[in-house]
Amino acid sequence: VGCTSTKSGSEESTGDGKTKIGLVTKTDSNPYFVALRDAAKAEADKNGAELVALAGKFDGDNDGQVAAIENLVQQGAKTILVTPNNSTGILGAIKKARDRGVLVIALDTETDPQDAVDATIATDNTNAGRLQGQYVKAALNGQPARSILLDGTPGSTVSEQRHAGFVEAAQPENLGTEATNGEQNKAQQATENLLQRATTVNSIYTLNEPAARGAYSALKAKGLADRVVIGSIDGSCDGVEAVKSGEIAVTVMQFPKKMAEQGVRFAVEFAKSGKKPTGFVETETAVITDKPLAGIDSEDTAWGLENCWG
Amino acid sequence: MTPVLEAHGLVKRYGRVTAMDGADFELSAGEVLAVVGDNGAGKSTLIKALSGAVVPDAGQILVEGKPVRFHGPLDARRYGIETVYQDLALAPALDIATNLFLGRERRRSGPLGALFRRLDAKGMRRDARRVLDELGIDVKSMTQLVETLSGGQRQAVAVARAAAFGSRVVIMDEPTAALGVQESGRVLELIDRIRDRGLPVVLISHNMPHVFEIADRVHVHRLGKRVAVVSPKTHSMNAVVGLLTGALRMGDDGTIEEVGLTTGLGRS
Amino acid sequence: MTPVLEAHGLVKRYGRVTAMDGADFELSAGEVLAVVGDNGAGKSTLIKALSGAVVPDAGQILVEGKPVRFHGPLDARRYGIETVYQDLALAPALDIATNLFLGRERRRSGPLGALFRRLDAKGMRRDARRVLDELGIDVKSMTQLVETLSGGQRQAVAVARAAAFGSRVVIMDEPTAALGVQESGRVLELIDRIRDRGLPVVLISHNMPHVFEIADRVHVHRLGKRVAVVSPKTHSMNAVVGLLTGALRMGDDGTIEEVGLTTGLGRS
Amino acid sequence: MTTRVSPSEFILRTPAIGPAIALVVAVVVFGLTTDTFFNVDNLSLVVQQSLVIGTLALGQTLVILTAGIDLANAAIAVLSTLLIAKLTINGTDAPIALVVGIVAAALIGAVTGGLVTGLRLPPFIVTLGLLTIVTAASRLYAQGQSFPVTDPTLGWLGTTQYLFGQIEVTYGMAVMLAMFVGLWYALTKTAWGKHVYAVGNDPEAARLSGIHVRRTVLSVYVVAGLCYGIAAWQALGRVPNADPNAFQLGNLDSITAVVIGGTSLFGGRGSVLGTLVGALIVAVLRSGLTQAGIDNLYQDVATGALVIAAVAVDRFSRGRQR
Amino acid sequence: MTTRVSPSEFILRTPAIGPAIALVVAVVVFGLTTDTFFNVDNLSLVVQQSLVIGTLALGQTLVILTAGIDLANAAIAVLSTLLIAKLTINGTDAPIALVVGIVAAALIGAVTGGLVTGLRLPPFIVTLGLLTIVTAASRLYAQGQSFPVTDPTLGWLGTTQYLFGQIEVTYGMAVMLAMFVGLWYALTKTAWGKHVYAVGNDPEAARLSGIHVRRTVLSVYVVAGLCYGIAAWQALGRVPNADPNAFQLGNLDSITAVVIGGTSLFGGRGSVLGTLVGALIVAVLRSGLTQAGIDNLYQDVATGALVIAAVAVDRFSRGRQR
Ligand SMILES: Nc1ncnc2c1ncn2[C@@H]1O[C@H](COP(=O)(O)OP(=O)(O)OP(=O)(O)O)[C@@H](O)[C@H]1O
Ligand SMILES: Nc1ncnc2c1ncn2[C@@H]1O[C@H](COP(=O)(O)OP(=O)(O)OP(=O)(O)O)[C@@H](O)[C@H]1O
Ligand SMILES: OC[C@H]1O[C@](O)(CO)[C@@H](O)[C@@H]1O
Ligand SMILES: [Mg+2]
Ligand SMILES: [Mg+2]
Repeated sequence: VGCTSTKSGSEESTGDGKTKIGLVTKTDSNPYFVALRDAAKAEADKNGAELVALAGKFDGDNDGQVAAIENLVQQGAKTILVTPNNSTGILGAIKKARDRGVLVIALDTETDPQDAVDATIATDNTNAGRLQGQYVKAALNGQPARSILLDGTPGSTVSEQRHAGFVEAAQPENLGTEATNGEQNKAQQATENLLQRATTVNSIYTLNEPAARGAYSALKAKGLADRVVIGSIDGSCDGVEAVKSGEIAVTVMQFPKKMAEQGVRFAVEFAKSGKKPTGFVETETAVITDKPLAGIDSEDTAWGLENCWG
Repeated sequence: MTPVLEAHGLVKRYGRVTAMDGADFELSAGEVLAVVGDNGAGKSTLIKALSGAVVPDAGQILVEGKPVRFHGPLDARRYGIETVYQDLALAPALDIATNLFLGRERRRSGPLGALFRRLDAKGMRRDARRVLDELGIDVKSMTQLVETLSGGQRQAVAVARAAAFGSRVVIMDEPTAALGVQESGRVLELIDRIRDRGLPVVLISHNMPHVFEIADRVHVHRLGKRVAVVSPKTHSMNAVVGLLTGALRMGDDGTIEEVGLTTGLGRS
Repeated sequence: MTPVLEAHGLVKRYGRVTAMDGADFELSAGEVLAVVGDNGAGKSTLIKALSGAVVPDAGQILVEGKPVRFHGPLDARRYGIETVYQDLALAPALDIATNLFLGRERRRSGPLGALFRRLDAKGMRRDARRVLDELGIDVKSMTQLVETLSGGQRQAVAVARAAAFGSRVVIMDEPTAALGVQESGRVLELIDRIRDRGLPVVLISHNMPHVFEIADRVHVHRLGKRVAVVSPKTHSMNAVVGLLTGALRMGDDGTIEEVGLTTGLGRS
Repeated sequence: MTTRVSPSEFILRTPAIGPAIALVVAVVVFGLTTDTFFNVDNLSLVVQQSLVIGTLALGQTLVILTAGIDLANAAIAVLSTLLIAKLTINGTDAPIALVVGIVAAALIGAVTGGLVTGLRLPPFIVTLGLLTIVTAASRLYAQGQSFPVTDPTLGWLGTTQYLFGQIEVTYGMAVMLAMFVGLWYALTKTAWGKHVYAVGNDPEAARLSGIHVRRTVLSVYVVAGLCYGIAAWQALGRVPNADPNAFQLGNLDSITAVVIGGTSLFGGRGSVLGTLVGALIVAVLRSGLTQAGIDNLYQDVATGALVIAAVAVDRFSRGRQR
Repeated sequence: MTTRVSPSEFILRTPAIGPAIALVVAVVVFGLTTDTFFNVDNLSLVVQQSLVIGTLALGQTLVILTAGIDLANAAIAVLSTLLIAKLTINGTDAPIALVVGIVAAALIGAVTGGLVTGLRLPPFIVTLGLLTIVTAASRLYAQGQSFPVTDPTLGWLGTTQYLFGQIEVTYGMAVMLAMFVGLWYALTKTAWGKHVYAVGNDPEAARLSGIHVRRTVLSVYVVAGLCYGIAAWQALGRVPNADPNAFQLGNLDSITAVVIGGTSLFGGRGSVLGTLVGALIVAVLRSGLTQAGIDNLYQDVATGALVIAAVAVDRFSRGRQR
């Protein structure tokens, strides 16, 4: 999708000659994005680049992400790494940035269409959902899955892809879907509520670990924690601990550090040679559980604790 | 002739406090009626009822013989009753001219006013200056905020407002309390001029010399009700003070008697 | 004898308005000093400076000959200067007793007071009742909120407070403005009693008969400064009114002359 | 009689002067310390970034002038964006959908005003209740979706034009300017405006002066609702996507702009000019700090401190007068 | 002289009566319409659910009585939980960590009070700035982690005891009760309390009466900070995990409790008893609606409406007096 730069902006660099790289995450409250940011910082330092990390005020703050991208372009960032909240909401800002020759790479979350950015580095989120679904289904020992589904923010591709993957693999009876914005508090409330009606629930899909924590709190308060299989995605150290202690049954580990590092390396390369990466770079996944099940490749929590991201 | 404004048996209670306890009131055309009474006698409450600021618990108000119900000050104002309240009712953060014309702003003539509802700020400032000058109050600028005025200047603004707009009755609750000697004199002259225009004025005041100088009749209020109406021509200041403190009493026949003397005799 | 409280050349400007323009002031021990002047002359500003409520832009204040700087009312109060402000300075949502003792609450005796800092609510209510009774003000209960009081009742609370607590100087800014005939009389008696206790009193008032009844000396204020100090024994009400309106003028030698006459002569 | 006004009095009487000084200081500092802040298109961007909150804040100013507060304003705007987007997607003509959305916002304003004046409830509680209700309504209405907006009418306010081939302006800026001028005129040149100030300054005095206190307050909430509807339009111009999660902090952000702008939360004192400046100050801080290469969390720390400092500058510039 | 008080006057003078009526109405309605609401342990749970917000709201009441507002209170409590948890994890004795956390909260309160009184800034802006700063500080301090708390001292307030073998009580309830009694005493029986009311009711009158206005306001923010520190302790008792993302709406929730409790946002009028009742009303509404099997979003709608209704009941019960 090579687009030759017409206007200035990418020609500039900071006073001390360092390449400037912008990072725009969804929030800076989710530990996942903190890990992503820290890894990007470290990698930028290593390569003598400068990283400016911005974020929305809350998951779903499109307006905040748009302003962040605009401001980064203005200050002369040559590359912007972004975890887009919402595929439609911020595409305009991304396009404007690219029109000015800025390399834009999506991390963690795909845009829709994918070629709205130069390149994407992310987990295969559909697959991650599928892995979660397969495990949950198997863990139910032949019982049909009767699930509560905890999504992220409406209109975000991660949320849709993981959900679709889970549904495809687990074929659950859907006892209720709620948007949680990937936040613990909202997830807890949503679960508490759904539990009012969903008395036959035996499994909960969660799009990420904060949501899983919220779901667990709600189950525990109702005394249902033992009866319900919670699956999740992320692979934070806290999340792996939660698997170890049995609070959640399985988590699909992502590798945000790799996303960040790869993103920064692309940016550095672009600054040197002007070469823009394209396409989808998949970072791997790992199923973490202490109860391995037949037919599913998994790692135990010991391995998980060694490889978790923070 | 029917009174311009009258009231019968007004009652107002605040919890245990009875501020009006069956108060009567009568104002005739073209007269200056003074209302006198001790602190807390219920004078302000009475005139608040007459001007719609307070809704009485019981009793009746009549304007030119017709019963009316005031649910707010606007209702009374629609009847042309204009009031200077004891606590002045000015908006401290607004300037003098704005306060003077508050709720009665004047628009520019022409399309600017009719279409764009633009205020005639200059005209209002000019007129504000004129009425204050008439009261002999020296204020630098009509755009000075009321909260920066001296006590007397503030009172003058409130008096000027009522005087300028009253069309049937003007009520003034202690309009000269904060005013200097000269300025008080001007207010009395102003009251005189209003009477000359044919409008009746109700004047609440603790200043007996003022009352006796200007009033046609004196309504004496005590413990929430009217206890006497006297003429300054036929009664002395001392008699009025005696009535309002309760040392004297007015009989049904209009004679005044000392309260101590009537015990035991007044029966039957 | 050095004056108890004196001031020289006080200046206070508010934007374009000069409220005090080099005002002098002198209060001798044991006297009642009346301060008179037109509305807006700067009387309240003067006493606010003397009581620490306003910090003057220039000039000096001395207490018993010693220069002082008041940064707030508390500083003045520490010198025993107690003030009734024209706008009363009461907290409307608090009750009478609380307002009377505000900033000077009394604790219970014994450990309850010393350790738990418990207020002597009953005692304060009792004393509040006593001082208000002294002023002849009829209020049902000391727990009535000040905002529900009549204008005169409110003023009485402020007066009672200053009278009860002044220990060196008591300043009263129009303390009888809202009071009835009897109640005003009581306040004058009260001022008399304070003088008998040896405390000097500063009385601001527009009521000339009151001033002439009680004052030992009269400070005449005009256009932001003191223009004369006269004795009610030697000067008439008319002279004082003439001075404060500017119709008369006091020469350096203490003689009073008509302003029109002096033009051209007063030079050199 | 002419009324000349001295400089110091001007400062005292013009509530927007203090914040304007703070704004100028901030702009100059960022201009000098970063290479990019003074770029024409950056300055334009800062203005664009302030449009939605600024428009919300204009409505909020009216409410606060009456000694009220509106915690539901951003939620109302969000519901309005959803209405507009969903109607358009379902085939309604975009201009009609737009009008429906804006009128709906004004209607919710009328409900707020009705509760505040009719039942004499504190605005804080009424609008807090409405915040919860309207947010829930948005979520119910959106059914877990967000709605992309493609129609040019709906995105029109975000359209960029170049003035003199250089200065990037959007129609949104023009609309904001027009609203500001209109409200400034209404507040300072008409009786309605005087009544708004009087009602907020001393409701009892206003009542005794014969002002229709309730009617005035009600009208304020309706006009404020209109502003929120237009803010919704502005939002679609900025982000062509109606999302029930958007602008969760818009209420506090708009109040911030109002208060930084020198309007008193106790009512009766303030100006829409101040609010405009206040909204710009916040956008300038965000943008300038980014230009200075400061990370988000440290930006938060700095923004917090600078917001306090901006108001301190204001107080200081008038404090001398006391 | 004895002062007898008529029933109607009692209602007028006791700001907590209206909310108390609303509370009783809510409890009775839920008790009658659901099977489970009146269970002893459900009632106990409702109280437990109100502890954190209730404790925050006690501090908030003090601030609001002085005509201030504290938007940073919950953020301060969260920072305090993080401090306590991280210190303990790093080996500090739990009681010492606890004291450090609570003192830190009081110190931030002192900073708030210092800015409000020293620079005469509006509390809204000061605490809004601090909200941003403190939240960012928490996130920086936590580095994306949350910290589980296991030490019994830290969780002590959540410990359950049974009274009469039936009624579930926690030490947290006792602490809350003690704080309430202490503050009630300080506000109504000491000079400090009178000064707090006076300063909020009419700061100029308070100043002229010789009250140390600044000192009083400063002390209020410090005491409020202490409350927030204790709220942090309560929070650890409820959820043994210090999380930088917790209680994001705690500021608005606590203000809601205060306002429902009949305290005026304009200062000088209100009571801690009202606040306690206000906090309970919110918890009762949430719990009752859940017991009634109402979905989250519909619950939001209902809560919003009921909060408004609760205040309307209050106004109505005293409105007659006008
Ligand atoms: N809102 C209220 N609540 C309780 N009591 C009230 C209220 N308003 C007035 N009162 C009481 O009613 C009585 C009459 O008050 P009012 O103001 O009418 O007296 P007044 O004759 O005007 O006295 P003054 O000469 O001092 O102005 C007083 O005792 C006062 O305390
Ligand atoms: N804060 C202020 N800002 C501007 N002008 C002020 C302020 N305070 C007082 N003034 C002006 O200063 C002048 C003197 O006011 P002051 O209150 O001292 O008069 P006064 O002699 O007490 O009058 P009165 O007899 O009416 O009470 C007045 O013209 C007033 O408008
Ligand atoms: O809320 C959704 C977000 O949450 C994460 O799973 C991290 O917790 C991200 O991968 C995703 O973008
Ligand atoms: Mg009266
Ligand atoms: Mg005065």
